[in-house]
Amino acid sequence: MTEPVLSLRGISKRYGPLQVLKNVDLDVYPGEVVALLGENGAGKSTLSGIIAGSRAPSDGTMTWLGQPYAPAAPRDAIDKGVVLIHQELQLLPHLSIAENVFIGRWPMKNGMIDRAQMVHRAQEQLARLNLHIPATRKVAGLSTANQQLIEIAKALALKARLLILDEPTAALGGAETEALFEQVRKLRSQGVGIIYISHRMEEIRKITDRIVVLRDGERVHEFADSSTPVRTIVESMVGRSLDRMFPALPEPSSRAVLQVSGLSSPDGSFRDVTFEVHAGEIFGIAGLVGAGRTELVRAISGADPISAGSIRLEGMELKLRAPSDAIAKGIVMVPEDRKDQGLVVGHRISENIVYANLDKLGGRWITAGMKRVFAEKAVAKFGVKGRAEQYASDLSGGNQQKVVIAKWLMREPKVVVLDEPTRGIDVGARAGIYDIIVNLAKQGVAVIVVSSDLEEVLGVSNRILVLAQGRQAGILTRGEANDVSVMELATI
Amino acid sequence: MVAIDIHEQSRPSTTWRSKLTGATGPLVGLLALCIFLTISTDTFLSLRNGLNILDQITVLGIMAVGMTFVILIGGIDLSVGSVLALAMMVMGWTANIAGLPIGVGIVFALIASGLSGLIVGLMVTMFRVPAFIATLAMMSAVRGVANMITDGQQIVGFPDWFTMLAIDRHFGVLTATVFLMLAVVAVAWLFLHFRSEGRMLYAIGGNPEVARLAGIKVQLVTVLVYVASGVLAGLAGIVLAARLDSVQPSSGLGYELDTIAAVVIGGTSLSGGAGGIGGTLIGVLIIGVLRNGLNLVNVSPFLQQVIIGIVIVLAVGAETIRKRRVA
Amino acid sequence: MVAIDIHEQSRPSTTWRSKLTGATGPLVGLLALCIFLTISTDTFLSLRNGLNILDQITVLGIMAVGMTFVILIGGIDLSVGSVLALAMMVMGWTANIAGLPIGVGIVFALIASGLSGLIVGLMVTMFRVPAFIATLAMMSAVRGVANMITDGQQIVGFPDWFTMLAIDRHFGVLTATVFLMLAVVAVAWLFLHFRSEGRMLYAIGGNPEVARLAGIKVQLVTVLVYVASGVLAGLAGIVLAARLDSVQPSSGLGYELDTIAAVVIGGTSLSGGAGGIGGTLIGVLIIGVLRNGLNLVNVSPFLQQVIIGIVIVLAVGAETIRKRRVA
Amino acid sequence: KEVKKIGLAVANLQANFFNQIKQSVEDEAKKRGIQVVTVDAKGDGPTQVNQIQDLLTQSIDALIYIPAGAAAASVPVKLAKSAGVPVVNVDRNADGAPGDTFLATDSVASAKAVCDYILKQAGGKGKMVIIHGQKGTTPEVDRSKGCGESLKANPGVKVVAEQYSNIWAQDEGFQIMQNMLQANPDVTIVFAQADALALGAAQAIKVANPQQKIVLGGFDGDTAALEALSKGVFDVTATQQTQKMGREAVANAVKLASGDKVPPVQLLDATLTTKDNVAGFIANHP
Ligand SMILES: Nc1ncnc2c1ncn2[C@@H]1O[C@H](COP(=O)(O)OP(=O)(O)OP(=O)(O)O)[C@@H](O)[C@H]1O
Ligand SMILES: Nc1ncnc2c1ncn2[C@@H]1O[C@H](COP(=O)(O)OP(=O)(O)OP(=O)(O)O)[C@@H](O)[C@H]1O
Ligand SMILES: [Mg+2]
Ligand SMILES: [Mg+2]
Repeated sequence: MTEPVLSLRGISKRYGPLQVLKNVDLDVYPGEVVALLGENGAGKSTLSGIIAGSRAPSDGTMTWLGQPYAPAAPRDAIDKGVVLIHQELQLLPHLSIAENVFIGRWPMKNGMIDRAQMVHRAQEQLARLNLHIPATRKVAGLSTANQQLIEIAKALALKARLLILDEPTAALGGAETEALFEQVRKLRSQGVGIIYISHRMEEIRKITDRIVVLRDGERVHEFADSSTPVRTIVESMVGRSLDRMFPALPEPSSRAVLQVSGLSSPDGSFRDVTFEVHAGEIFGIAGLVGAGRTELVRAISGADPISAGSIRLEGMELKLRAPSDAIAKGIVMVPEDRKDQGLVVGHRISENIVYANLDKLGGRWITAGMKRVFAEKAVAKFGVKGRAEQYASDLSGGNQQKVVIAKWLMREPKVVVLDEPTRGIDVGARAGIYDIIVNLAKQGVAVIVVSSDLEEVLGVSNRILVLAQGRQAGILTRGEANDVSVMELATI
Repeated sequence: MVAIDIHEQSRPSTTWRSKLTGATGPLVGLLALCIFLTISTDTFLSLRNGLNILDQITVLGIMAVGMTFVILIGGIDLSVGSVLALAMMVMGWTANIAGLPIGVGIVFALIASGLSGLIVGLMVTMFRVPAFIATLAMMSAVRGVANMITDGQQIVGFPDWFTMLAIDRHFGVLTATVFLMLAVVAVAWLFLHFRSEGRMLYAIGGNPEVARLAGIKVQLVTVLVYVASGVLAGLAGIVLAARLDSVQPSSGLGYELDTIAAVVIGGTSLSGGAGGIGGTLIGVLIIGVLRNGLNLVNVSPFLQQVIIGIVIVLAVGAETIRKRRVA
Repeated sequence: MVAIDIHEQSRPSTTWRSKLTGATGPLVGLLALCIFLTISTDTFLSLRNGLNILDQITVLGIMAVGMTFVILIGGIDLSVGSVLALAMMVMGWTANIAGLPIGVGIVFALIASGLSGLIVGLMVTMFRVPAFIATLAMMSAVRGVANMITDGQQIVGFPDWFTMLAIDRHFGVLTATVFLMLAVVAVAWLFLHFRSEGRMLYAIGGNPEVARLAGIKVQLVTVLVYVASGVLAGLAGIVLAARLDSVQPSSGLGYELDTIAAVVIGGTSLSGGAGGIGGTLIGVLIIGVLRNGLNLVNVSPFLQQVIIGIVIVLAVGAETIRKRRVA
Repeated sequence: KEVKKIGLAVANLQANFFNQIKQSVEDEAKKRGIQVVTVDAKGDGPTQVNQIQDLLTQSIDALIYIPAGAAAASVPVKLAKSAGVPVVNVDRNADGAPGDTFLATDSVASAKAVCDYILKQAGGKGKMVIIHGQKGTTPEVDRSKGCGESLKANPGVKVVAEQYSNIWAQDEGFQIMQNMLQANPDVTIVFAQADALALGAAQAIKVANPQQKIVLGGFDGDTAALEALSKGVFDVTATQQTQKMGREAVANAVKLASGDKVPPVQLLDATLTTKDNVAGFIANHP
């Protein structure tokens, strides 16, 4: 084989007493896709950051095309051709898509930015990902999926020799993922080295050539062949065997808890939606990206206004003017975007958990001890890898997601809405979350799960509502639902 | 690389210190300042001077509490100086021109200042005018109204019991006004730390959308915070009236910057969501001790301005240096 | 997927209006103000008054350009008023006391103000002092230094050619100082729109971490922005010196709030990353026209303060109402 | 008692008038071997109360007090009295609690003299504008009163506009005058209640370059203004005796401290200053 583009030797990273990476070696060769796998908090993003120059390693050396490599800032890495797509979106909402795509490297003519050229080239990049939004539009207000695609276009616009993708598909649906893979394959054939990070096992097998597994910051395994059975890979990741993903679903009662009828949004992102969810039922909502699933559940939880229709809880019609109204009635929502809607990232985990439970903490005087005890209970119950007093920003992406879920489920609600609940969560923990969901149902809670991961909706739902372009395309029972029937409804 | 590490350095874990969130540097600065002044003058370290300093910071201290609330939710209030003047004039007019009891004047003054806060709150929440603009506009308009009450004239002379509130040192130590300030600070501290409404301010400042989705009534709380800031500025005006035994519509000019400075020096972040009353108290004390101390060491007024600038930076910069050492 | 496209295209795309990002409301406000003044006075709408207004806004206009840069990157500069005074005193001292040519004085003045900006920039980047504190400290310290140069005295009388810069109306219209302001505004506009360094300011203000990850030298750009703000404040000081034919260390007191207000009224967001020079120009004009107009209609000074407050809110609130209508 | 240390509380050092008094007090005290502790309230009354507390903490033997903002005036005097420190009030006095003595310029009479002069220069008729100081302050009220007396005696003069300054600053004077000329281009007489305002107004007149001659009067006798007056930038001012005021303040402080009696009010007159007699004042400020 040829010389590796990048070699890591003995890379370690400490945060104070916490050792996040231990002695990691890694080689990436041109024209190959290396999968980097590991549980939440295993150190994948940290390692990517080190390679891309945004964090400094505590120890170890890196070699770039045979030369010593120690980027002092992201700029140094970009100049060499190391491009990282971050796990969290890194976009500037007030600027246009085109400016975001070429951020810091805008096309120039005579010392001035060539705006026409910039827009034109950005539009080309978007087209490669099947995205046909005008590149002159501002980023603010775009859906998460589209923002993720722009983030990818941003990376593709740079001339990469090593491309790192940190969970690029966590917010994407099947079609977008396919468009991305096409680009990845093209780059691979051009000899670009690629590191691919994901928690979606089927993707790993589809696109990667080699698999490296991290556990607790150590490199524990390498599979030279991506056709290794998922079971084996997962075992080496989690360190134990995982017998099943989806637990058996309980039988829902016949008592309808939530009844939605003729619901429409003022901006038409969903229209005339009618369904009911029973106690102990898990109700899935599926659809393509942009189908209006998020808007629908936001309306149900009082976050957005509605223009027509009604929402009834246990027979009582609700007038929801703000999320507080819904919460008071026992409807809670785990939002789609943890960074902007789920967490105050600059605050401690305990604070974040308390924010959603201020009224639950016995009376209205809250001592530090009460907060800590409450938060520690939540952290333990939902398997967050972190201490209650840590800042949310210091957690890995998946663990942040667990905090968001914990924060809401501590309320013991009647209706739980989960929008993309396992976004960025590792396989092991995902099984844990499914257990939590099923347990909720067993206690008689009505659960709504929105997910772009078809396997997930199919696996945990008693019934599935399919939305297509904001219309209700149909409701499938567990018996009727499968890949084909859902996709058929979603695309009509 | 250094820069990066600063960015990532692990934050100190919870200890008693974290109650002062970000204010350890300023606290060190305050102590250093006090030690320096004790050594270089023979008048600084005395009970009498200590009590003087407390007297001198009452007005700033009370206003800074309201400003801490406002800044914690990510807002700003430039109108406090004008509202202080309005409250003074309303009270003075009610007591000395309309001839009602001064107690009624105080109530009217607090209502007027609360109303001004309410208008700000509604502009910010209902009409989405940025807080900076809304309070800047109020700063101008309220000053105009304060002036119009007496056509720019001062009002002098209140009942003795009223002015004695700022003079009489009960038990030989605290005047009623100083006691009032300490009570306001203590209540605010308890409120922020132990009341769920207090924690709401942090949540809103941290991220208003997250707070809204968490079921917090962001708009209501925001309005109430501006009302609180207005009422506290009005209260400060009444204290000032007692202290000066007179009211004039030009009072409190430029106090908004002093007040914001005290809060920010105390480690409360202007972007909201971080900080607290403990820090604000330290910030107020730094400003108070600095002004008092520089008068005592007899520095020329122009040089004083330079020194004040340097000390403020050092007090706040100490925080950075401390963090570097920890990292 | 088609659905997405239709849906997202339906939002207004970039038009000429978006060049004024967020300033349409203020623009409407400005026009309404001008129409009102034209109807209610017979002196407002005349070439001469128009030129007067331009004369009157030169100093504010030049400073507001620097402030726009600073606020765009999410910072703030409270020191501009003091730096303006420093530049005036340095120039006055060099020319009238040290007896050097006034050109040398101007160069020294710009160096001094640039240095002051440099110190702010280093405090903000190297020592991570919040911009509010760093510039507040400079505001005090620089004012002290400006005073110390002549022990608080003013200096009067410059060469005729120098003061003529602010008086002589070339081609019967523009004075050199007004021309200078217009040039500064135009260059800044081009810079912000078409130079990649200009766009970097937006990136940094939008999110400094995103900018850093994109390879932008955030710290360097930040320092340069504060230097630019300092130099522009110094330049404004020189214009003011020509205009007044004298310099005094108390010049520019309170200008920082005026300048920030002009920028924010013009739609630049205090949290950074959005806004621009077009809006700032409108903000400066609103303040200029308002002051000029209220004097022309001969309103009492107290009522003026109230009206100024109301107009500012309306000008900015118009933006909200416009948005509501669109939505 | 021998005087070793005097406290000097200045209203606002940014105003030339106060700055001159400060310099004179410091010079005089130096001559007598007395230490002066100076504090500057920057125009804010409450700040001044704090500063006087701090001065008293340092056991000063006498206080020279220039009140900032008339309203706060009484409290510092009460504080000093209760500490047994004699007070010399300069420029402003408080009704309720006057200082042991009060040194000031007779503003009403001097303002009348200035206005008499400019009205006479204009031939006793014409349109006049007045640029007031900060509305409601003692100097503004007194100077308006003095000028009003002069106007009563000259019915041929019509006041067509009056505007108020906020901080007595030169650029305010400029702006106000520019706008006044815009509204009333045929003005021939201007009274600006302070020299800084007058200098600003003079510059605005120069810029507007009107056809008629405009007579412009100021007040105070600031050093820079006298300089300008000698160059014909404006026509007349009333020069307050700042140097003498400073010297007298120290002398009175010493007398009071040693228990001597001094008159409760000592008014100095401001000298009407024109191009003809300005040279003497520049060489040797009174
Ligand atoms: N700034 C920081 N300070 C302290 N600890 C940190 C910091 N950043 C990351 N960590 C810790 O480092 C560990 C590795 O985090 P990293 O983000 O690399 O995980 P990951 O493998 O990408 O996980 P995920 O799959 O959830 O994204 C986590 O335990 C996290 O809490
Ligand atoms: N925060 C937002 N502000 C304004 N419009 C939004 C926002 N989020 C989404 N939209 C718009 O609403 C439409 C539907 O939203 P979205 O794409 O989130 O639906 P979805 O079915 O939940 O898909 P997904 O959640 O997979 O992105 C999109 O066209 C999108 O542009
Ligand atoms: Mg990660
Ligand atoms: Mg969604």
